[in-house]
Amino acid sequence: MDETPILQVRNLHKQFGPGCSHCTDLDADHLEKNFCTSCGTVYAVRDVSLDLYAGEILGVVGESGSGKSTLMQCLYFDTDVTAGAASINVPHLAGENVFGLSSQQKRAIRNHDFGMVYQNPIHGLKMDFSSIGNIAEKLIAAGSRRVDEMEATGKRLLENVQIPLHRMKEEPRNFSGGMQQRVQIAKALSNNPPILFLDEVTTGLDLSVQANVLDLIKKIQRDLGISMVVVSHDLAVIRMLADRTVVMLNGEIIEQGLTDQVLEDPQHHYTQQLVYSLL
Amino acid sequence: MAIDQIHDLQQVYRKILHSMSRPGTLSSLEKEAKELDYEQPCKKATMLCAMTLLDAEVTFHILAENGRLIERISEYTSAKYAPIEEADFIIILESDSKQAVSQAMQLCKIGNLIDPQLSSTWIIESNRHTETGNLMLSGPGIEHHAHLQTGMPDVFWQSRRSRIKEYPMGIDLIFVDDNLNVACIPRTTSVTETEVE
Amino acid sequence: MSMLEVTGFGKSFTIHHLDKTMPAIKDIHFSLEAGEFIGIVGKSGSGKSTILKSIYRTYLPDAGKILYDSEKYGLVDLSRIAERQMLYLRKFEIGYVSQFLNVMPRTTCRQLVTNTLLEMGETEDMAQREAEKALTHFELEPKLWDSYPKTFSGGEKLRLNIAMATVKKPRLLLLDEPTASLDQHSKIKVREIIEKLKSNGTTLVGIFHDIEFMEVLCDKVYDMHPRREVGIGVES
Amino acid sequence: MKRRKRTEIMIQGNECLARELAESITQKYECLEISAPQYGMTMIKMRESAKNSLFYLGEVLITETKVEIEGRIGIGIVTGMKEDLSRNLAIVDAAYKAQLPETAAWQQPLLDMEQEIARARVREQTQLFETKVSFETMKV
Amino acid sequence: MKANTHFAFFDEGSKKEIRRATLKAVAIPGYQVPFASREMPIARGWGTGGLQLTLSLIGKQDVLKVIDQGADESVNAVSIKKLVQKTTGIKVTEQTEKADLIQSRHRIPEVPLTKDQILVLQVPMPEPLRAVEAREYMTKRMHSEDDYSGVWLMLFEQIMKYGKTATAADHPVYVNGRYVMAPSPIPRFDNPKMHQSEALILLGAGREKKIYAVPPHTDVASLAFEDYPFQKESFEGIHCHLCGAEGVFMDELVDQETGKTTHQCNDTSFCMEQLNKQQKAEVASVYG
Amino acid sequence: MGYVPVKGGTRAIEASTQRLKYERLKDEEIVEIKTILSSMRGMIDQVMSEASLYSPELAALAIKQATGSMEEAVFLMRAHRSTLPRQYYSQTVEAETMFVERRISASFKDIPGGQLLGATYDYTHRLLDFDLLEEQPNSVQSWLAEYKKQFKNVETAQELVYFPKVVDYLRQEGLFETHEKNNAVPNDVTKKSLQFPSSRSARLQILTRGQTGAVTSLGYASLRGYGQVHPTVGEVRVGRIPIYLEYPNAVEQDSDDEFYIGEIRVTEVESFVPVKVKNDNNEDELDFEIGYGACYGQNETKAIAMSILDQCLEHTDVDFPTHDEEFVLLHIDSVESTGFISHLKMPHYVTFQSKLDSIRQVKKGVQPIES
Repeated sequence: MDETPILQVRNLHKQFGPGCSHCTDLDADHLEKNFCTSCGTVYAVRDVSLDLYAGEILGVVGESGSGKSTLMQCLYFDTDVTAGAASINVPHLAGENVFGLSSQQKRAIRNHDFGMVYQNPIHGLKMDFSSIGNIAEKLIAAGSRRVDEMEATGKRLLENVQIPLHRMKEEPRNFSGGMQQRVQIAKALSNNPPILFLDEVTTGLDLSVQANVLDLIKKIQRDLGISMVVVSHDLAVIRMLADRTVVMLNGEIIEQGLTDQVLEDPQHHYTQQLVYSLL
Repeated sequence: MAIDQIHDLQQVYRKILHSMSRPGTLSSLEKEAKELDYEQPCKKATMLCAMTLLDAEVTFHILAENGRLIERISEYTSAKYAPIEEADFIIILESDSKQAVSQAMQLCKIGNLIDPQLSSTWIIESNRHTETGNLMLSGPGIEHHAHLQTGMPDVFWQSRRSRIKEYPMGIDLIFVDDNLNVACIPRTTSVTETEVE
Repeated sequence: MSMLEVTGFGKSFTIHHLDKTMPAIKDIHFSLEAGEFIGIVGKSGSGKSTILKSIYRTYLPDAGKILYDSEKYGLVDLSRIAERQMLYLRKFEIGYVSQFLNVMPRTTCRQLVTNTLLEMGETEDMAQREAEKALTHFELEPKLWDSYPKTFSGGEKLRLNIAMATVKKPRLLLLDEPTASLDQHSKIKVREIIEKLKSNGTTLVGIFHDIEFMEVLCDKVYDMHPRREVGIGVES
Repeated sequence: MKRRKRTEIMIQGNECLARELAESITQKYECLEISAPQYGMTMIKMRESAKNSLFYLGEVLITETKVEIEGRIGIGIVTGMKEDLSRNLAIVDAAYKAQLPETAAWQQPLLDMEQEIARARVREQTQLFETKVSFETMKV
Repeated sequence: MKANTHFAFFDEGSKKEIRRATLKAVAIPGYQVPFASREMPIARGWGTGGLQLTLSLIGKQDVLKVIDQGADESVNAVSIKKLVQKTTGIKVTEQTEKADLIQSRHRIPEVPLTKDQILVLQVPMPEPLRAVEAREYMTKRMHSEDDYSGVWLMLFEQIMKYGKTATAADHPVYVNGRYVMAPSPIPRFDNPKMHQSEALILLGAGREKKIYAVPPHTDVASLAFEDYPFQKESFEGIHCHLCGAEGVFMDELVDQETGKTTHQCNDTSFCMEQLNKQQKAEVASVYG
Repeated sequence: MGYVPVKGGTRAIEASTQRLKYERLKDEEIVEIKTILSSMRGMIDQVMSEASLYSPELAALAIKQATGSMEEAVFLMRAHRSTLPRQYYSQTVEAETMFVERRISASFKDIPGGQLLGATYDYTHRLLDFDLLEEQPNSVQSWLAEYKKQFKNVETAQELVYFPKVVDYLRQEGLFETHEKNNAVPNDVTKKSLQFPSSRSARLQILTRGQTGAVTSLGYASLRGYGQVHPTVGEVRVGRIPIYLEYPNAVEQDSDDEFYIGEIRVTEVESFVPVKVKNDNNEDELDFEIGYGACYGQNETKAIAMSILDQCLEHTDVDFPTHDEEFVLLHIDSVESTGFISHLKMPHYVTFQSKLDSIRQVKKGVQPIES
């Protein structure tokens, strides 16, 4: 079976800082975790390659500081990569390393091909605009120019994430953190992006909301065939959502496999620790 | 009589502006060129454009190794000579080889997305252009479409296409000829070559 | 050609924090023809589950081969097949049922079964209809259909589990001690269900708690202790 | 005398000196005013002491004159609106450039004026020093 | 102590800089080209951007018209006219058809402009995204990435809140399908006049130091949703109490004695033309 | 026959201009330019600084014409700037060449060279001096004679003293980072509009020509807590610096061949600001940085405030308005802010009519989106 991934990432590398003679050879011996003690350079993501296939959910687990959020930011073009390539399997981008595109082209990809749910809703929402407006913003960016359609989509999604419709014209600023997160999810899903990034989306949500959100994510994947990368430190979330999972530590992928295999037969020392600590 | 730096150049500017606003439309500099009565190392229209647009705040590049022209333009305008990669204005003489022009086009400034105006403006000499011809133009400034004949080869237009690929980055062209006509093709103009009728 | 042929199969676990590698099983051989039911017996800790989980790739096998004659890809070694291919086979060809029900929270019983079908690409209508059929077939009362499985009894959960695994009509079904924690009444129900599967022509590898159960259901029994097949038609 | 020193003396000192020197030239030579005294600006480039980099402090108004004597062009530039001084400076400048014999005799008056300027400056500073705060312990 | 003023106030270097910026503005329709706005003898915010454009364009033969809020005789228009006249000696006119250059604040004349005319609009706030984002660095980025969802969102929010878009003057437009542009505070009534205009339209913001342009025959679309189409100010059933004209932008007047509201053409030169035409016709009918 | 436009605007403007002149002259008193020049030093300094044009004569003229309105005087000067050709750029002014008239440090009691108070209001009591109501030329003359007499017997030094900079001593001690001379050509915001992120040279230029009140207010805001810079004044100096020009078209650089063109008076300030920095081992360390302020004339408050804002903008941080370069740099120019505020006086009939229409439409057509 020759299946082309919808998103293919090769040798992604992201560092904060210039690097020095002690750390540029990337010999881990000189690094403390992913941090160079000499020059303070942080090697946030190191040589990460992964494939995301159409319609699947790829889980990324790791502790905080493992580089998983930075990886997401790189993929969503929130930050420039230091090195590496990524290609998206849609006709107009065939053969392009999307990291090398102009900011204008990246913006178009974000508008049409990507969705993102940030861990902190402040990054994904305009706090001073109405909730329905926030959803509309994403739809507008993707080219929608009909108010009635956007309103209908917005209402449906807000209902899905259990925001009472009588509050749809309120600004998320007035909402609790959980509600903000749900609005953000509704927003990210609104234009049915072929690829959706979810960064710790259920962290900090009430259990009952968490269940709904997970169900919603699954439903979206099932109904629309959206491919997703789900970053979480919560193994239960990964178990529920992800078909395949990669485990990150100190900026590197240390293990990957089918999610149940990673959880039940972890190979790497770190993964085992992680799994054993699961409540 | 020498050229009137204030009033003659104001006229030249208005004509360039008229042609830049209406790609493919010819404007004649015949009247102003009469005042430029002494011998120039380039076409008179080229010199008029340079005197109108260049000053000490900008740089220019001349493709040909033409020390005399460089000196003359510097003296007249106080503009500084710069390598092709940095030049604000690029002056192409009729004698320049097609290959060199194409190469230069790959090197010149096209601005960036934040500041697309930081791009090169080209002043290109050709022997004669007309408002009929093998180039079909369309885009802002053109009601339906316009035609133009510039004498530039296909490869020139191909090179241009590769540099205006991602709008708003691009280059803007001012064509001048022996008949003292000016025609402009800004980056927004789509140029297709048609069979000569 | 057998549907499944396990040869020289082995699996060990490395426990890093103990700095130890513990062999679980080694040198397993058995095969299974289409439509056959095979049971695996052995003492607790002898590695019965390990075999099933390795076939399903929940465990990574480290020795030998698990050859499976798939509809989609032809003959493949399940221990080495690409992850995406394994996911495909799990979705369309191989079902796995354990005594535990691990499903999305706050999703109704009916929806869970429907979702399984939707994921295979069935239409909403079709999926709903097939789901109801399956639930009826496995004798889950309609009044339970729209409640969450969290509230179910052990027998009900297991029947739902089997319904979810069988509704996609797998060619190969792996049953991992389904009856372990059931009361007598529920066990009888499950036995009836498995008999139904058998009569439908499903191919099956199962681990069952009680021998009696196994003897009634299985065409062959593989004994983990001497690591060989016992039972009908096989030398012991 | 080099330009830097003589312009310092003529601008800081009494304006009469520049006038006298210039007049001694205009009496004997034809002096062509190429560009009459006109106002313009000079941008002041300054070094800041935090990062040692350069910046523009602003412009200063200047008066500039250009004259031609014996085929040599002299330039007179001075801050402020000082047409006469600017013209006289230009004439003196041209005289030096043309190496007119009169310039030899200017050395002494210029040096005298320099002395006078220096004395006046020191005097001014002395007066300013009266406002200096003394932290020394006084003996009573 | 005297200063002789240059033709058109500026030294030639200043004109060249503005001219270069103008040409780039024409080449990139709707994009705000930064320029080193000169300090002018009229105040920032009082039309220095427009004035700088006019002075960089004007020649001895040009005939200039200046209007402010539709009126040639508005004090600010008079003030600008005086300055240009004083420094150039050119002719001014009130008749739109006779002008080569028209500098205007807040209106596009009612008489359609021609290809031989240039309209210069004064712009107080050139940045259509300013309401969405205060920082210039960010708005420049948004323009560069074709990221205009914020400005659309403003309209969407208005519809959510008021049931319709509530923009007044300066309703943003899309130019050549790429840049969102502030058309200067012209009423919505004038927005459609920019679309496929015969005349070149130049816009200058002196304080904010930006020049931008709409070349002739360029698409200019007022931002609007498909189901909430763009609407001009409505003067339905209203006519000018002086000349009787309909379908033009009106000023609203309240009669001090009767307290009644009457309307009058905002474009004073247009109104006068109408009156003169009527008078001519009258005279012709009486004596003809 | 026919309708002609009313010339109401033209006539009103002419009358208004006349009225303005009348207001200036109605009491039949004339203030001489030289009176302003010799007695209004503070105003002249402020006008020159905000106008970014050093010319006491023009400043005095502008003050007279503007009847003492600072914003008008600055405006007149700025507009006049646009009509003058920029002929030269000076040679780099190095502050050591200053003839110091006043120089103090708040950081050290006994600075090398000493604290020189010069002429300052700082220690005057701000009590109105009613004697000035009756000031007479002869009393002025006798005061001046008396003042000069006191120096009769004071011994005059032989040589002029140039004051070292306080910061240079501290640099020698290693308390401040030493920066190599950076001779990169500065940006000129009057030639190319300010771009963000801004360069240091553009920032300093904008700050030095900023409106005194605006620069002071923002500097104050930073001190009070809307910023993170709390400096100690290292040195304030006021004095005259000589200006030199390179000979045009000079073939080789020869400083003896330069033009001296005169002196200008400036105020210069270095503020010491403690900041946290990372050392080579990536540990936090406390260090001093310098905020720099300089402006035309004697404008000490403005120069100190500028030094605070300079430091603020060296450490951009949008959480504090005074550390936000756009907030600071785009709002402190006198001509821009006064112009835009005053433009609100202009008629806005059309925009108001448009707004009116919009509100009427909303009132008429508003329907609840949800029932």
